[in-house]
Amino acid sequence: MNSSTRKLLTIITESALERVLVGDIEKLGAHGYTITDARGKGHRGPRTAVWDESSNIRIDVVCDDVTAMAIAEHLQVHYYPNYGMILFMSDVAVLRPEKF
Amino acid sequence: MNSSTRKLLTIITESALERVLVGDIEKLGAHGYTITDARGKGHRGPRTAVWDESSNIRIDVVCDDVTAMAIAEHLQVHYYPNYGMILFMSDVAVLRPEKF
Amino acid sequence: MNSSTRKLLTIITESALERVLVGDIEKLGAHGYTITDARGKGHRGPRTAVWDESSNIRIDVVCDDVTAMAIAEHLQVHYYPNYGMILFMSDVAVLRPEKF
Amino acid sequence: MLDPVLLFFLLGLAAGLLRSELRLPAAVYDLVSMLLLLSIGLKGGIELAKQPFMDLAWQAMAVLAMGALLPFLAFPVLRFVGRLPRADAASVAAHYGSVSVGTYAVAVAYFAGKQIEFESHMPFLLAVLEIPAIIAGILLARGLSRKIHLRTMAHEVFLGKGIVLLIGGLLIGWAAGPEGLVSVKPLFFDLFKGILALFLLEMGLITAAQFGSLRQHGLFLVLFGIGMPLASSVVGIVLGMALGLSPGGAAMLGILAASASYIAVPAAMRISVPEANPTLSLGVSLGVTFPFNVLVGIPLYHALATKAFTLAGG
Amino acid sequence: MLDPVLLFFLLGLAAGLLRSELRLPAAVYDLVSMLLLLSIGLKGGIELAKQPFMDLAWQAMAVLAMGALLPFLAFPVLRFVGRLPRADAASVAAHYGSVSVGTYAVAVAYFAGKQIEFESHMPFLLAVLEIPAIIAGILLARGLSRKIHLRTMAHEVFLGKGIVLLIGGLLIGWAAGPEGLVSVKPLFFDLFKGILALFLLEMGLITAAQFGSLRQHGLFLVLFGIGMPLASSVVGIVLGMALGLSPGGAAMLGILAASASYIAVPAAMRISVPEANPTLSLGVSLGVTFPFNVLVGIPLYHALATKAFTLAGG
Amino acid sequence: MLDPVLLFFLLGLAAGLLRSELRLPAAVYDLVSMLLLLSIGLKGGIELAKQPFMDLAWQAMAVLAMGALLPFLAFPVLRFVGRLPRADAASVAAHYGSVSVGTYAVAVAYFAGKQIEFESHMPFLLAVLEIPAIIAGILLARGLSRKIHLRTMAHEVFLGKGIVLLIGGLLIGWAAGPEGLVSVKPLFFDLFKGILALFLLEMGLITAAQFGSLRQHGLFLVLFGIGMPLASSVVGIVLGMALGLSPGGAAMLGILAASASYIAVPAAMRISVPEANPTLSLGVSLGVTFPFNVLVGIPLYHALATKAFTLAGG
Ligand SMILES: Nc1ncnc2c1ncn2[C@@H]1O[C@H](COP(=O)(O)O)[C@@H](O)[C@H]1O
Ligand SMILES: Nc1ncnc2c1ncn2[C@@H]1O[C@H](COP(=O)(O)O)[C@@H](O)[C@H]1O
Ligand SMILES: Nc1ncnc2c1ncn2[C@@H]1O[C@H](COP(=O)(O)O)[C@@H](O)[C@H]1O
Ligand code: NA
Ligand code: NA
Ligand code: NA
Repeated sequence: MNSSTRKLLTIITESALERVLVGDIEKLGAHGYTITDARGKGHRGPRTAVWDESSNIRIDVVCDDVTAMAIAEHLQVHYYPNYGMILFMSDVAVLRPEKF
Repeated sequence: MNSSTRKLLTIITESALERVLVGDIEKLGAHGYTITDARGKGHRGPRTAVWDESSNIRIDVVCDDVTAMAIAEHLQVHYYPNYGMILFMSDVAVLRPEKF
Repeated sequence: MNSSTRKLLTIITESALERVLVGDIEKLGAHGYTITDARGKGHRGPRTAVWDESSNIRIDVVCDDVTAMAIAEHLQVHYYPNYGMILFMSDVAVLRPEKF
Repeated sequence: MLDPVLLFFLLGLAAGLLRSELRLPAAVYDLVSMLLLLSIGLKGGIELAKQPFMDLAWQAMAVLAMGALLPFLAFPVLRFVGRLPRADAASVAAHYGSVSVGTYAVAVAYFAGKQIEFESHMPFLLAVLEIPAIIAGILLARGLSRKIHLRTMAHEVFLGKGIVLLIGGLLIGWAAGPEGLVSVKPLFFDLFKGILALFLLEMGLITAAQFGSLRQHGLFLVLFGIGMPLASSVVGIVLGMALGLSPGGAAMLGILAASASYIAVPAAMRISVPEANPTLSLGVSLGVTFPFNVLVGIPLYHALATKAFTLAGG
Repeated sequence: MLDPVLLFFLLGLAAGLLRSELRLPAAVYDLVSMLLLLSIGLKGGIELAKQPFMDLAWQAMAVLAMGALLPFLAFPVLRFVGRLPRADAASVAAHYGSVSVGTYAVAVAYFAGKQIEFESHMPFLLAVLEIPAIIAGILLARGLSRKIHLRTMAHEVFLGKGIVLLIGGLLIGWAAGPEGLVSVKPLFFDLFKGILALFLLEMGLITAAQFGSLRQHGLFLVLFGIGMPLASSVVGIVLGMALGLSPGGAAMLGILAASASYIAVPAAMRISVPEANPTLSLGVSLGVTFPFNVLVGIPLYHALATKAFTLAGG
Repeated sequence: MLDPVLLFFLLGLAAGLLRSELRLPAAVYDLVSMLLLLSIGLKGGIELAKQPFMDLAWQAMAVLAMGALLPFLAFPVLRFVGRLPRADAASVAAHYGSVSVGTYAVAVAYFAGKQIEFESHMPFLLAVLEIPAIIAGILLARGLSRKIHLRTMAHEVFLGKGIVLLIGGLLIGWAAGPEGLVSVKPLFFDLFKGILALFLLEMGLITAAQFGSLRQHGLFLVLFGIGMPLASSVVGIVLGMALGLSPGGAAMLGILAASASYIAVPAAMRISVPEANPTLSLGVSLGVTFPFNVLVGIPLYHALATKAFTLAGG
């Protein structure tokens, strides 16, 4: 099977950002993304997801290194200072690398 | 602690496939799986999860390399052409490797 | 961008444990965690999440190696024998490593 | 003037098209459509007990035949005029042989408002109509040549969410009878139109999302999405007259024939004819036919039936 | 004939056993059980205001004692006849000392249908009965020797979801009185049986899922799941007579005694007696006792109570 | 005595503060608040049709001006007395210029209980009041100097969930009229207070969660959270009198003025003034002003309005 390596970029942040973030992610060149609803706790205190204002989302993006870096930098500049957000990356093996 | 390496196989696909996929995954030798509800966007357009027809699921399977490859190949042959689906793999360290 | 490596520890377990586990995780030194609702199947049979008693949660914690190991050992000792639970770890690159 | 519940549909449509933040959780959609299906089933089941068994069996068979036939009318148009790939043509055809519970519910509200009588075991025919088109669609896609997974097909046909709730409601209504259901009336009957309003709000949002996919497939599908229900309604009305239904009943059968599935059939096709593109069939069924039927079709088909009865009677 | 709401239970059961696609979202289950608990609490609370305080205190203490005693009856049977591990025997015993709100709700519907009167502060006794069995179960599993986390136990006993809604409802009903609650009547009282129908539909699905786990544990558990409620119902009825309750009230106390918890106790045992296997206790409580009670037990216990009153009176 | 629906608020508050396991799913919160917004909108819309257009336009403009002005009253206090950073002061000020639909719903229940009449197109003014404070808040934070994303702002102001449902309800109510809505009355009107009770239960849980964040920001915010609504209520009552509203109507406008947003404004500020800390503004608006208004404020503002009319009349 032809498998190949890509970056998996995971962003956990406030669900208020969903609309703008997916716009940014697409503009920066990712071919897709997956979102799950989440709750959690971090430096900005607990986010219990009992209502919209306190809900988190988890966005996973599989893309090439350059795109991952571009998205990460963009988020770090524009959203890190003012929003609850964390972001991490790892290498994943994908089949059909041309999809990403 | 005795820790050991296994594959984490992540599949993101249409929730319509849940019933058949978990059957396949078990038949191919995985000892377990975890499913979360998701939404997203890919080559087949947006899937917003507002109703069943447009919902995605994320299936995570921790298993040995051979099983992971077998599942990945099976999915690639049987579902990739006709369903919204992505699939990626990475190495994870597990405790109690005999569980997987 | 200053990026650095941390551990991503993922725990999948019964949602009945949520309250006590997040207490433990914080006590053992993690600076945050993210929880998503899940369902699945493992050695203790299917957990379909149709009601509270059969729901799973997935907890992701990004932290340093020592904390990850401490949490993993703690869980293995206190919860592995009696609860449906799996646990795996991988390396992830984070921006702003001081957050974790 | 429009029935007020349709204003909720328009509100959802407008909110969707304007990309508002309004988004109902999937759990609410599930609850609302479950209540709708159970209500319709219960109401029809109460009436079943009153019907002679042979009449029911006869009507069920005629309606089964209609549901199996309509896809065979639609298929050649889709395949040879619309030049759709075989699987897509089969899948779209199956959608139009089956029925839309939402359209039926709007018609019930419309008939109640105009005080038009119709055979009240109609939900039984609705349930019957859900089934044959799925089988027809699979046959159209696969032919008889290739092995069809009978078990999978049976599961999709009889054990889908919608069909279980509808038939379950019919059986409960039939077994419990009108007195037995008095105590659940406040939830299942009194709230019916309010629940329908919420359902239509959601359908408006979902319909708005289909417009995007429609644009790619062009004019043919829009024309098909209007022409097909017009043709089917005639089939339904004529069958209703042949079966000796009342004018309201024949009109209702016309509406059922004209409506296109967006729950049972898409789910079944996704599993049994996976190479068919679901955005295409949902685009035309939800994006064109559903709004056309609820906004324009229902009064139209009723007028058609009335005219037909006048002609036949005169 | 069966109460119509039970037909919804059978529908859920059938759908589950046939592996249909019907699956209600967890949020709907939460909403429905929340409404049920609040309704029962509010209704009971209204009546509380009318009772002399000393009567209530006296009954509460008697019922507390019964709830603490029943697990001690069940435990030796489970441990020595059934040869269950200690923790499992303790956990199952705790389930049977506590109560099932769903069973109570079905009994209320049954009594209303048959116009059987009963003391209307019964929800107060229901709430009281939720508590002692949890403590008894923990003691049975741990003995007095090992340190018990009192804080954790208190949290599980008093702050579980079910108990908070039930006691909250009681307090609100008591404070607001019947006139105060007129405005919320349409939601909490008029919809009660409809909501109960949805709840039982869901319970049918959940019950079907327990059958699998039952198979592994064999005949003993099935017999226990039927024998134990029969025995408990006698205890409850006798206590009801001793407390001077009406025949309906004594029957209802018998039903409460016979019912087995599947909300509060499983949650508490999971935290406080983690080595007990939850599929075993839920298997017998939900897979055997719940269907037995709602389908067969309720009329049976009522007949028992009626007979007991005739004998005692004669 | 407290309105019984407020007892549900206290139950939620108590459950939250005691860290009980009670937690409603987000989907239930969404459903309940959607029903509340639609109910209020529909009820107001029915009345709109009866009002002369010029009166409405005039009142709308006056109320728009009030909503734009109140943040400019609040801002200097927050900035210079409370020493909050500019963005935070602007954001909190915007919350207090806007309105709380939950507070309005409790006031409607209170007025109905006391049979106090008020202009029934008040929901129209409620919808109007949602808007200007958001714009004022953005201007206060950014000044006119920096480029403001007009598109984003318009999206946040007009296409938020709450505003779409409220205005949608108004339009549907206006178009359908009272007869048109008879069929949806059981869901949207009869269940209103029950739904409000569930909503307040949830609000109690949410409010309890805000107390933690309040503690960090100290006494100033608590004082502001009580003083500001007192001052605003006077502005609202005086404006109501100037507009020629009835005493009940003026009291209601006072209540609207006194209430602070926790849906539309937080969502808009999060996007348009991201550097403002949302736990701070929600802490004071939900943790202080909401409970103060529903428990103490509503009767107080009504008494104030009554006194003002007596003085003005005498
Ligand atoms: N160390 C961590 N591990 C996992 N998730 C985290 C961590 N820190 C923060 N998060 C998630 O990110 C969200 C925002 O984090 P923060 O900006 O630190 O408040 C939190 O609500 C958590 O869901
Ligand atoms: N590059 C990507 N990164 C993350 N998720 C993706 C990506 N591409 C697709 N997906 C997910 O996989 C689903 C199916 O993808 P597709 O088959 O490309 O339509 C989408 O709805 C997304 O949830
Ligand atoms: N091999 C696996 N891969 C992914 N998830 C698993 C696996 N095994 C177990 N799980 C998850 O962990 C939960 C508890 O597992 P267990 O303790 O094996 O019953 C299951 O319900 C699954 O959600
Ligand atoms: Na049709
Ligand atoms: Na019991
Ligand atoms: Na205000």
